[in-house]
Amino acid sequence: MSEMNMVQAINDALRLEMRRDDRVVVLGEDVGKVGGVFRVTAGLHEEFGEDRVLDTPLSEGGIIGTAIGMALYGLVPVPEIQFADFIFPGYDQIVSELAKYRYRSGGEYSAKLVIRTPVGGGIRGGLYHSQSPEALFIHVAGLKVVCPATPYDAKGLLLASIRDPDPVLFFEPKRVYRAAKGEVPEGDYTVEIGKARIAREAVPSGRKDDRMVTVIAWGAMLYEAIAAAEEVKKKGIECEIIDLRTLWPLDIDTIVASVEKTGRVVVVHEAPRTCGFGAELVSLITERAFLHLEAPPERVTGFDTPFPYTLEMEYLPLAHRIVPALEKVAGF
Amino acid sequence: MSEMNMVQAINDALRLEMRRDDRVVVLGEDVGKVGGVFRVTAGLHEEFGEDRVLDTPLSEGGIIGTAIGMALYGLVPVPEIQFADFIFPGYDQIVSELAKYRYRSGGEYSAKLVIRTPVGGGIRGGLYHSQSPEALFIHVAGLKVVCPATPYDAKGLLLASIRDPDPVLFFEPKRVYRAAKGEVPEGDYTVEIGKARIAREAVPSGRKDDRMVTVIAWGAMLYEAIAAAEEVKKKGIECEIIDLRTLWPLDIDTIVASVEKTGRVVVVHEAPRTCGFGAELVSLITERAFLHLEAPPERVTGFDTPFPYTLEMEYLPLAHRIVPALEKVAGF
Amino acid sequence: MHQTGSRGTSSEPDRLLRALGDDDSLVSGLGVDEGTRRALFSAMVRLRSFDDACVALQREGTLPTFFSSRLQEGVICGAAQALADGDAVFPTPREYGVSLQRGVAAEDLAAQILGKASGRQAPCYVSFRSAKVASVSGIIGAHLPHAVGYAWSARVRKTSHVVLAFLGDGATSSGEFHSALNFGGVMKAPVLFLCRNNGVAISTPVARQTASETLAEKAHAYGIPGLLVDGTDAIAVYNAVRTWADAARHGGGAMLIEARTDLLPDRDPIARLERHLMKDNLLSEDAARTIDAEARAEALAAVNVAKGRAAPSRETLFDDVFAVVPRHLVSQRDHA
Amino acid sequence: MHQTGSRGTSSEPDRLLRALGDDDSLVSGLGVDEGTRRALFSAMVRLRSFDDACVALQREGTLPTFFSSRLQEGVICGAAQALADGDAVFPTPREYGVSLQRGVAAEDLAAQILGKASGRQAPCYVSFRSAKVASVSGIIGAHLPHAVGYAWSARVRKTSHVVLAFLGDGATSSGEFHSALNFGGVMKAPVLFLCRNNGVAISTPVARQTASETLAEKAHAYGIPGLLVDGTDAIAVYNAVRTWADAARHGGGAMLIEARTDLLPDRDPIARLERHLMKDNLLSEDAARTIDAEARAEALAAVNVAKGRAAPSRETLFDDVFAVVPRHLVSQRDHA
Ligand SMILES: Cc1ncc(C[n+]2csc(CCOP(=O)(O)OP(=O)(O)O)c2C)c(N)n1
Ligand SMILES: Cc1ncc(C[n+]2csc(CCOP(=O)(O)OP(=O)(O)O)c2C)c(N)n1
Ligand SMILES: [Mg+2]
Ligand SMILES: [Mg+2]
Repeated sequence: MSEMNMVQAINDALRLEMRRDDRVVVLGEDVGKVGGVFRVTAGLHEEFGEDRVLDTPLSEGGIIGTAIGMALYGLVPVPEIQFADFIFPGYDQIVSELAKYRYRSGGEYSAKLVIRTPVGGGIRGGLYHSQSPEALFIHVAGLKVVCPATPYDAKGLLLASIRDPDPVLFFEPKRVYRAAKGEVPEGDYTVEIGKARIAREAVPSGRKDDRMVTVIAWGAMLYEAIAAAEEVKKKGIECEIIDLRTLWPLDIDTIVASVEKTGRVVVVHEAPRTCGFGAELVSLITERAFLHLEAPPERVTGFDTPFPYTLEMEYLPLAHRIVPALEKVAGF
Repeated sequence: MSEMNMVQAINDALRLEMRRDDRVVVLGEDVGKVGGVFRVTAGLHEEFGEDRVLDTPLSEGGIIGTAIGMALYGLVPVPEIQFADFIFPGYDQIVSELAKYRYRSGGEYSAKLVIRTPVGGGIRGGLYHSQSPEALFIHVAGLKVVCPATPYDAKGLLLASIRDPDPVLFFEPKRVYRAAKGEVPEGDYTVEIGKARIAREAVPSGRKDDRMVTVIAWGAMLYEAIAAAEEVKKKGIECEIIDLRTLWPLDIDTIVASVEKTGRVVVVHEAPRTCGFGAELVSLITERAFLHLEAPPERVTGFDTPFPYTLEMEYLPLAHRIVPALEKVAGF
Repeated sequence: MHQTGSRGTSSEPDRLLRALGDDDSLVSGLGVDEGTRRALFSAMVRLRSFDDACVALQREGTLPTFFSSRLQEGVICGAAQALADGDAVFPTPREYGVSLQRGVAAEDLAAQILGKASGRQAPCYVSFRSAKVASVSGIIGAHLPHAVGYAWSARVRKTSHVVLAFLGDGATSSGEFHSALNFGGVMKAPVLFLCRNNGVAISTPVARQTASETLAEKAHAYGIPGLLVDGTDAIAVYNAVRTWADAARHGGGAMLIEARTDLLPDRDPIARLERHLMKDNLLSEDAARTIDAEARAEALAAVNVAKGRAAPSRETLFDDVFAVVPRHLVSQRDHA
Repeated sequence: MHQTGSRGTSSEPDRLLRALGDDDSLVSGLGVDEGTRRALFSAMVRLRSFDDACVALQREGTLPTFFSSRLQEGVICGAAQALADGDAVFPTPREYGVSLQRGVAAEDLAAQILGKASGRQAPCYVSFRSAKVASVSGIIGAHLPHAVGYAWSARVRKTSHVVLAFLGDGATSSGEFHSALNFGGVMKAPVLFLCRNNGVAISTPVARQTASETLAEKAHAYGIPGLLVDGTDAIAVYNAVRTWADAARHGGGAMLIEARTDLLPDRDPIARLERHLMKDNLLSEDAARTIDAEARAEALAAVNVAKGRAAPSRETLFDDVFAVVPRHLVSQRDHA
């Protein structure tokens, strides 16, 4: 065990897996000698050489497309997209090729790779360095989508993602790249894909006017949910916080069990509200736990605007915006 | 008035608007001399010449990107993407450029254009000639999304879309391109963007065991919803069918009014279920009409798989799949 | 054989590589053995017969669409003949038939085309892992970077395998063409981009596709060699691909070949090779008739066998989205 | 002036167009008037001063990021100087300063950079409609097809306006570079793609960006001319752009210019032009000092004025998504 931040934990996972499995290769813009703009791949080029760690030309379609070819050969590429905002020139390769390769070939081929990319706001990055595009990938059948909130989960989930037989989008919450610190085992371990984590358990006080709320969050917003929960605790609102960790396939059982217990739900995400993953969560909860719901589920999300620059702290679903939603569902 | 099919109605709208407004230009793969693979632009090249109707190289990013430049100049381009499945190589231009141009430039610029593209299955087209990608555009702030179901609406909505100040994605349900026929006025008229249409009104019989259901559909699936409604009528289930026509911005008032009347909802769409537009509709209805809901809203959608070839009639949410959902919500 | 370096073609865009002269005899100095020439002929006839059978299926409405390879056999078969077993091919729908030459049984090909295998893809979007033929995409150009990644992997894994990627003239406009050739050049990948220039993409002539004089010269933009070859001359294609492959197996890199199939008035590659073989006494009229008859019989039998196969059942809709059918798909499969 | 045709460059990739000789005097035959040379110098000094002021803002933490145009002024100012008023410019973030030369007040530029205008974009992603400077995208290469569409429109609308699009060496790898140059060639659009080759994209050297020997020769792939120019020689850039623009106004089409800014040991375009002007007695030490002092004063004043402007209020978050704020955004604005 040693304390690591999330950048270190991901770097550790990559190094460990590249040592263990020589099919694993890393590629992307500036991932080589300089170790990536966030230093997540630092030292890998030095240790594994340029046949395992490739600086590529500036083309996300080329990066993902080439990685698919490597995967078809039998390697296990872990391409990096410098910011998730830059993934769209490679979107066709992901949704038309990567996601569909196994299906369209009748299972003859599969293209196993893990796309790593930093997501989210709060770093003064503006429109093109802040977005959270998860819903645009969850809607596309054939992709798994992961987003850790802690260094422990980041390492364990990345190792699990690389070993998983399916393509994985691995979203890294860059706002807490360095801020999220924690104990991380030094050796090999995995965190199961598709399993959520109860980050905070709701303990009923037993008082008659006590209200419980399930809060669903992931990535950097987990910490905002926790802050909001502390805040409303004073007002007799007890939160159970679910850190999804894997967005798809979803751990619906953990969610439904919690909602059956609390009867109230708030979903938090940075992406715009409309057609965001929150909509799917609300729909699934309504379908599966309708008769347990004491109030309509609330969504606290980014607004339906592009991601702004100076006003990002108004845009993001931070604690100050989660608190009123908790009060609203608790008071319904 | 004359009877037209949808292809003719769209062609009529384009011709009318190109005559009226010389800023309107049409561009895309094979839209010129041959008039498009579905013949929607037939005759336009002949009438307006090659400075108004352009056959382009095979690059959707180039088509949309070039159209954005024309729009910045002050023209009103109406690019065609041959099948919606081919829109993804141009996805970055749509979500990163088109949708954000006005916002990022602080309102200095706007890129007004209408992207026309055929969507949907049922034509034995398989994986890459059948998809319905609406949710991937509705999630992106800055775009309007339209999908007519009738020739009348196709012409009126296309004219409204071209005259609207914002970028519009105009999805044409190719399965009913020729099958949908109807009276279409010969001259100029518009159908307002953002207004749904009650395609079938639910008339309560007054019987005690009578159940009413709101069915939300659009495009080719409207006809399946109508067929399903006829089917369940025999069993005492009375459907109110809303043809959305404009998917975004949504006519939530019409939906909520209907749900307040019926208490039950079924949403139908061809796209995969997870994170489809149905999820947003269910969430909005749950948020706005929670206390009126007699049953959890049901979604009847394409499955969470790529679009298949031989089994497309199993995949699509046709009447035979809508009927059980109607029975389920009616019997909840 | 005239092969341009990374900047030769553009100064001689009219230098079209040919093996067969106007008089149907081999241009001197091109020693292609008899067996190869005969094999090429048989392969082309076999493909043509299969293609004809499929076109008939389309006419009768059994197939909703079909990408005929008629008149493109010189490129397809010439190139396939030049490869070794472990080499991989990344085709477009129009080279669906390349698998025949790589050992796939005609009935298995017909089964995929008729939707009797997985039934997931429209006709011609086939896949044959056993033959190292990649899965065909519906997105023009999208497969090209895959070929690069695959070829690079074969190189770093220290094999001598090379990769052949087909594309049409229209595909040269796609963004992925650019990425693929650029990555191929930078990564020195043993990949051949073989562009069948039939002069048109659906209705769009090459002159509206690009303003460059040839497609071959686009290679220069990527620091790789470009070559223009007569695509109706199967031996010329074979030679060009073979020469490239021999070099690529031993450290050579990416290359772009433009094979024109729309140029000569006499555009039928089968008729041309037939005249050549007869002239060289490598083929008699009788033998030609037999080859043709056998090929037609094989194609019809294949189609019949495939037609008789069972169509995939509804349950299979949910397979192969992921390696293991996940719970949400189990529930969609079982409860919808 | 040596200008290559659609196939000249590749055979002479080392022909670097220069106006200033090693001895700092104008190569004979290049008649660039005194006023233009002086204006170029002032423009570069002004941009450098503004840039320095912004770099200081970045150092103090006021700006989270900044794309410095230091040492790139020869390309930026040389090109801008060669345009006419109605011409349009499509820049990358690193040419944020082109607006200064096109009449935008330094304080308005500073206000956008400091987030005091709409506050929607990070520093350098500016827009000035009044100056016909397009909105800068965060997606490398994405603006290039816009420039083509705009230029084509200017042509079919029968104006004589032309369009200048800037890009970096890294951007040549983007798919949209390919689309834009290809569309530009086919549509014969009066658009100039001016590539600042500073040798690197973040950390990636040009040699890993592409295997082509020069970037200029990529033009051939699109049937348009390519030209290599010394980007630290503002007069050479001015000449090249001016020559192209004169032709483009009268029916000429697209072109690619590669301006190298990393090549010569003496890479400061301002120092070079200063030496030249002094040598030609067009600039005294005193005058140079005054120009510099005025530019620095202007930059500092601009930054101060901009700092003092009000930041956009929360309500503005919801403007400009659509032409009219739609109901769902009204409700997000008023109830969240
Ligand atoms: C991205 C994309 N855009 C459009 C299409 C539709 N389409 C299918 S084939 C074709 C023309 C291809 O022409 P070419 O590459 O020359 O091949 P050919 O059919 O002539 O062999 C087009 C435009 C597509 N499949 N993918
Ligand atoms: C599509 C995309 N991918 C990656 C980036 C991140 N990025 C920003 S600047 C840059 C390098 C650009 O290099 P170049 O084009 O040479 O311009 P320079 O900065 O050298 O002037 C990169 C990779 C981006 N903005 N957009
Ligand atoms: Mg073609
Ligand atoms: Mg650079």
